[in-house]
Amino acid sequence: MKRIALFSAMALSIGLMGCASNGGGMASAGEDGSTYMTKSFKEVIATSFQAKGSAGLDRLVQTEAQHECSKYDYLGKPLPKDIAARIEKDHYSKVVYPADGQYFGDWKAGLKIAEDGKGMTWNDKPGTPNGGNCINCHQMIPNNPSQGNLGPSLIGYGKTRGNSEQIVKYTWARIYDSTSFNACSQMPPLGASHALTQQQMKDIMALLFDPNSPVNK
Amino acid sequence: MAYPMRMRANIEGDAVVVRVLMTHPEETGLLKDKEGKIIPAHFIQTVTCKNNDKTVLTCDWGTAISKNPFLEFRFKGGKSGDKVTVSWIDNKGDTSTADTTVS
Amino acid sequence: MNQTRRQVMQIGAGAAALGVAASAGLMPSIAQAADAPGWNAQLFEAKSFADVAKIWGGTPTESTDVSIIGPDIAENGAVVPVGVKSNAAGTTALGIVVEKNPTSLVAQFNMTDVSIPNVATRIKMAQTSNVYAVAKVGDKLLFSKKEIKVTLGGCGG
Amino acid sequence: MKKRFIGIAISAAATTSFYALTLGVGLTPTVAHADSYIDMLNQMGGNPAEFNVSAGEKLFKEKRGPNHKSLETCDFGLGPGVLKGAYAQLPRYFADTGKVQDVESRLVTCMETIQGFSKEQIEKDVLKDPFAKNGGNATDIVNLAAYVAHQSDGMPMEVPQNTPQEKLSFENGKKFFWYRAGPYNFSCATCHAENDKQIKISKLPNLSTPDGEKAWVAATWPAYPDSQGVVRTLEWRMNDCMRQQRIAEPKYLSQVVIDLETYMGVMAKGHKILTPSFKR
Repeated sequence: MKRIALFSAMALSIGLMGCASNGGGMASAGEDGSTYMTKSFKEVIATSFQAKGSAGLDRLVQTEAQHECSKYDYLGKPLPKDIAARIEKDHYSKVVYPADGQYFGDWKAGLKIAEDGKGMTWNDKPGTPNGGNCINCHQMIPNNPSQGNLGPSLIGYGKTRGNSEQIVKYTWARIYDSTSFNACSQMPPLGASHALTQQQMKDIMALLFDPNSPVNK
Repeated sequence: MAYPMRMRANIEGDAVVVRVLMTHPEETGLLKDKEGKIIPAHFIQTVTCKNNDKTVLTCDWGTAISKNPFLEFRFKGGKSGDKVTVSWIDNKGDTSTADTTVS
Repeated sequence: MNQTRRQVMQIGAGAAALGVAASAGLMPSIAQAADAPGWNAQLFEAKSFADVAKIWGGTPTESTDVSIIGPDIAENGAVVPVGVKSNAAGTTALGIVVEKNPTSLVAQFNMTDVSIPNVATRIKMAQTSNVYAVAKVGDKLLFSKKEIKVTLGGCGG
Repeated sequence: MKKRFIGIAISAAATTSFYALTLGVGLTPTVAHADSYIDMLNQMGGNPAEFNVSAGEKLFKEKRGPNHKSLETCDFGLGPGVLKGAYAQLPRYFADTGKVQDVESRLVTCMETIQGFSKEQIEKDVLKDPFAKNGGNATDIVNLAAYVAHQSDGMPMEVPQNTPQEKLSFENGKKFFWYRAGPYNFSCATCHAENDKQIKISKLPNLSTPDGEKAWVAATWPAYPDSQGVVRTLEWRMNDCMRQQRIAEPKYLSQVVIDLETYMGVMAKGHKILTPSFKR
């Protein structure tokens, strides 16, 4: 991910120290010596929000990955390799694969999920299925002008990659928690966050791999 | 119900260009409200545009004019100080009229 | 407008329009109240450019004398800016027609001897469609068309 | 409201029109995005939010509250009653409140100090439900903000960075810009840190640097987003971004929103204000 330091002068004077290796939540983050989680910034976060709908105040509490990525992005520096590797390993170890070994559902259902941008906001009803938000950021369907480009194009995904066990499991893990491969991935961890059910993930997998899916046409 | 309008009429070359912004819900009659009840159609049907007492343009509109309608039109023979008047009638018989001076 | 005039209109143009709509087997959804004098309900119930043209009484011919401008892609079908213009001498009316709207005619602009056939407005589009600028010139209907894609922008959430 | 009925470009040349601009410039985008749609609406003019500016002016000049006073002596940073250019320099630090305030926050201050509204009354009438429903009627505070902002229309954005408080507001805004949180792992930067990015068809401003693509978007609020059918302020934009970020709701006039406005205002430095503008 390419990020540009805003005002490099501001970032210069900052002394970095080692970071909390576990948890990394708001409470402990300020004590790591960085000028990111200052007392005043923590206060801004602590006083500015209110819970609404399903979106509670706990949603402001950062995971270790979120904290480290935010901090280094703000500083305009790359995340140190050792921290990145530790985060990725940790997340990868927590990926849950389908117990029945079945990775593919219905690509037609997957298409609907991919096009659906709803889910987990404070005005979405809890209990209703969430969307996958896929085409918000990825091109998936040929000749649809309204697809995003924050993520890479997925057009022809299965056709160009085949369906070896390795690529199938990798793809599942990517959707489940992209942080497993890139500590500061911009992609939401759709499985780990329980945004999508296993069945919904299988439907999206079918959309990506099925030769009859528009992705591979 | 009040339906304010905003208008401007400017001489551009040999034409008077009039730009009118109206307030109107422009309901198509095809949409439902939160309770699932059809929102009745409510839209402007005719617009009459005059320069002093002379009609310069009339419009017939259906339901596909956007909410808070905008109209830009032009006519010849106007001069600075003329009074341009725009008035409309909607399908419920409501009306609104506004005028402005050509500058 | 006062009640009396409203009632008069109801049994005038409105009632006539209702009759037309009913005989055509259409839901008179937009013609049930008091239509404004001169407003042609039948025209605004037409479901295609061809039907609109039939009521106008002419065979449409594509012409470079007529032009239409609008965005290639509209991020919101509820508000689409469109301008129509005719360079043909003797243009008596301009029309905006959206082929794939539930009813096709959006607006008709009736010219006088001092009008310049060059108008702009904002229209609603139900979906991606050809949009026609039509000019009535004598007994001819000249048009040009432009496809405007309607697609929802934003996150959709 | 004084001048602009039609968009930025048109007012520049009397003979130019919607046609000349659009036909002249050519409207075939090489990349499939919809900026030309918004540009066309802005060029065409006739923004429905102009009615909100008028409504805001009426409210602003009306004697209201226990003190039966108008807001005409309200100080938006350039002295009591000076509106021209004031919005271009908001948010800014105000010594009397000891806070960095945006236009709505300052309006609330003046409603308290000048008009004599009680905190409870303001909580109930202003803070509790500041954002109109989609397609509804804008609230008083938003109409007032639209009016005050419009008095800086056409002027360059100059959000000040003179006091320690203003600098801190910028810095905390920048920090929050990069702050990832929530189940989707999103920060503002997820969508707004690179050029040439879009969500579906909608172009995204790059707010990570003043040189970023459309980093000046703060200069286009308050605006009339077609998808909303009602005038909206930057406070609303921050609120709705955080909704889609899947985090908790920022309180109205909260520090995080004001800090982000300061950050975005500085990103827009020098950019000519266009308000009310059209948005998607």
